Amino acid sequence: MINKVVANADEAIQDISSGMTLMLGGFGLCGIPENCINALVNKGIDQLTCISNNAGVDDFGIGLMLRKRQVKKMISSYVGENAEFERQLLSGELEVELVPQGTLATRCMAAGYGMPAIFTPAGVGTEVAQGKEIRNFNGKDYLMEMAFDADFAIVKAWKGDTAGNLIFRSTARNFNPVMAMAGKITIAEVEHLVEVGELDPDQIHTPGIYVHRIFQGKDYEKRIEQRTVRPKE
Amino acid sequence: MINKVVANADEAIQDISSGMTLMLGGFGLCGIPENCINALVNKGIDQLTCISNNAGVDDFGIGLMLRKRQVKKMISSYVGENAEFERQLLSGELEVELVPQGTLATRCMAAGYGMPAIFTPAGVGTEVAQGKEIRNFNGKDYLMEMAFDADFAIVKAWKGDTAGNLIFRSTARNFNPVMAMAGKITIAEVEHLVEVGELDPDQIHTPGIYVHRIFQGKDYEKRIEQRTVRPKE
Amino acid sequence: MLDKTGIAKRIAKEIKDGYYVNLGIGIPTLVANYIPEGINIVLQSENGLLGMGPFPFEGEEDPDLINAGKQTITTLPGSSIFDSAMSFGMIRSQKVDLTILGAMEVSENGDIANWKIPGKMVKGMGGAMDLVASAKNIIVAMQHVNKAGESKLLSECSLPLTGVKCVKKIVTELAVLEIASGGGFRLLERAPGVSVEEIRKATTGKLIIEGEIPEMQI
Amino acid sequence: MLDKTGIAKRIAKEIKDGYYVNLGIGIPTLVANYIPEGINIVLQSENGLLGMGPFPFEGEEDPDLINAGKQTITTLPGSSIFDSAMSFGMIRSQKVDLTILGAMEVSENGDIANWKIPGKMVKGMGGAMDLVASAKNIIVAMQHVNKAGESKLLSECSLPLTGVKCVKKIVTELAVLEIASGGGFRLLERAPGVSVEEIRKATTGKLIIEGEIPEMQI
Repeated sequence: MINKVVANADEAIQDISSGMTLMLGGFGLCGIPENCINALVNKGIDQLTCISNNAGVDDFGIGLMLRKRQVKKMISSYVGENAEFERQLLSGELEVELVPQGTLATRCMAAGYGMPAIFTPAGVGTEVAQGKEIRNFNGKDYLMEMAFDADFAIVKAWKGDTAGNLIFRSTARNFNPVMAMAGKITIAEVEHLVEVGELDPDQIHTPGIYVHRIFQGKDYEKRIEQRTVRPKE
Repeated sequence: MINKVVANADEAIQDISSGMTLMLGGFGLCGIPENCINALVNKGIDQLTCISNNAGVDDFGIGLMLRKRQVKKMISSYVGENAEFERQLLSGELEVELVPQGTLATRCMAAGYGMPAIFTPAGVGTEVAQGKEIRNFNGKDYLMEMAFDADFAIVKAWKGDTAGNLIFRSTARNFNPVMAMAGKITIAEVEHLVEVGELDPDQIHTPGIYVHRIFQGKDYEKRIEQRTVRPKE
Repeated sequence: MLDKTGIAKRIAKEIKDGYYVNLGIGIPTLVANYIPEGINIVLQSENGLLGMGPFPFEGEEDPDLINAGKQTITTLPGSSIFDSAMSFGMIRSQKVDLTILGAMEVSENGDIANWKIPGKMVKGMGGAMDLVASAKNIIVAMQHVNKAGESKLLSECSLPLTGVKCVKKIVTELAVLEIASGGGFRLLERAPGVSVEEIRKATTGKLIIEGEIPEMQI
Repeated sequence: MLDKTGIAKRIAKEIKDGYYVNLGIGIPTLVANYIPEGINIVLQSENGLLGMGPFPFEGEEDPDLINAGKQTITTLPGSSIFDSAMSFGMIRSQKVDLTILGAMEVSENGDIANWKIPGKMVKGMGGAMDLVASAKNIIVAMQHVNKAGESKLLSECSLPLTGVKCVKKIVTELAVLEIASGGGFRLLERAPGVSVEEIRKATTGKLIIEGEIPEMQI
């Protein structure tokens, strides 16, 4: 097997530079690559385009990068819950491209599957359709949406092996597998890095061929955005 | 949960009728829905269009349906190792549409993912491209290929639960998950049918929403097409 | 006149045994609490879960297990997890039987606006555009009029659209209405104690009233 | 002149550490036996496996575990299994570094024909069209001439094409050649004991010979 292990987040992101396009996995704060985000903040590069379903909160996730003005443009489906984001957006410092969530996911998948474009009905008849080719199949209109082109994809998995195979846990899976397939270079941080042979080949969500660098992250906070509970009966 | 269990193959296929289009999972003889194929042979319907990567061998798999002249048209990527197939093809009794294997898989996936068409470079400049739209993206030509439209998809899994969730084993996975997503009605036969809660939600390959009927098959032969071994040292 | 719970209860009656259902944030989420006995349904959460269960018991929250509203939830026996591409794949291929969501405006031909108010901070459409463009059956749960007292059932939406010609039915605090095939809001039921006249006053778009309009049974 | 093993050994030298490789049926399959020490590669089998291992020991065959040639095989530590759509997804997105396959004909601009002979039973292209249309690096392993003694390296293919302008390199029993960027077979190496003249005689397409042509080192 091919060994994809790097020491830590700093090594993993060492050649990410200002102006690049990054995909960042996660949904809300669930399943985000915490270690790599912190390393990007420390590295201090800027003018980044970030493709991520959400933009974190003020003091966690991509919100940390926004606070340091590292992000030029966000490509997301939902960017609420972030006052600094709102401030930068309204002041014109930050550019935002809002993309329907399914379109966002499918444009990632298209990149990973070598499909230059996909057709989706999402956004037909809305401002999302502006400037896009519309095509009718079987009586229904679809937008042609292009595959993303990202320099790096940064994802977070639960377990991974030294060959880069990944297993995600619960709904922390979300965008991570489709982004893992889509980066020119894909970095995976995992909670548990194991030797090859320890993962069941049938249970691997992302085959190692898609992952170029892997490391075991540390100090995961895994913050909960909306703690909803019911009382014990 | 919604219960998808039927008693057996006969019940599962009861409303499949002559002239329909069926998808059948498997690669070679690996992971084919043996019980349903036998039930289709017994039912004796004909004029079927079968979408399946291969066409079985003379006395097993789809070959059994060919022997009873139940198949009007095969849509496959490779149809060797079948003398009866060859005879029917050369005599004009059987129609064959050869589709590149990746295109076949992706046209299934497109149906399951609600995408009416996909773009692939496979077949550009060959007779496969005849009559198809060619489109250039980023300097490379792609064919537009249409999603399949199948009345039934029939797949075989290793384990399944009463809600229709499926887990495949090893390379018997192959076309089964993409076809499971693609049928208007999807029938799954499994080696082991278990209660809901017995399968780990993270390890399910095909969510039950895609599966309309499930049953535990019996007497699996799982024939090996090319037994290759090495001597014990 | 119904309260939010009443709207949720009335919508719950639209759900049939064996349905896969996607519930939006707000009133739609409440619907899950009122599914009739003997009706088995599965809730789809578009962040990647089929078989959404109730909120966890205190102390049992799992940060890796949330719904599309980012709330901590649980799974159920028979649940399955998948990635975002497959999640919207099953939505686009209409495997989800029913989508219930809120709206700012609905037009008489079934257009819906629920994601953007010009001049205000736009948070994004999330999965709403995918859901409304794909679902075979969409029920809108909303107030009949906005806070300014203006009807939200219009001949044409004034706000930027989320989707076109997609809404099938609307349940408000005043009424149940369906989009007529030729356009228009066909009044199906009145909320308890609400008159047809009150509904007419609160509806700017074309209202179709045919025969006696029954009062809702909840 | 090389035998099949020789061709496989020579091709094995083209494989670099860290490569993901797809091997076609026939001579290409043999290549796996001659990967140099210290070179770690992963074999992709397009039916849905990364990390193809050797044939199983007798009695340990698993009918659920085969390669794209339908042979019983094994996995290795670090192997992964996936469905056919993902398999060709990774092929199309050029995650597979090298494809080695056989051919009936190759043209001097890199076209390849290897799936169909008019008038004979056509078994199908399997995954070959996907592989040749997508791979960033394709090496053809084949005999220089066919059984009738005719060259298989032509100015234009006479048989129906599998793919266009895709072959990068050809290894035959006589020579190693690459497709020159402007077209033509650039002769890189002679097989042991084979003269440039013999190669010239066996090659119908434009042969480019620049300088001294070294003998292969195997």
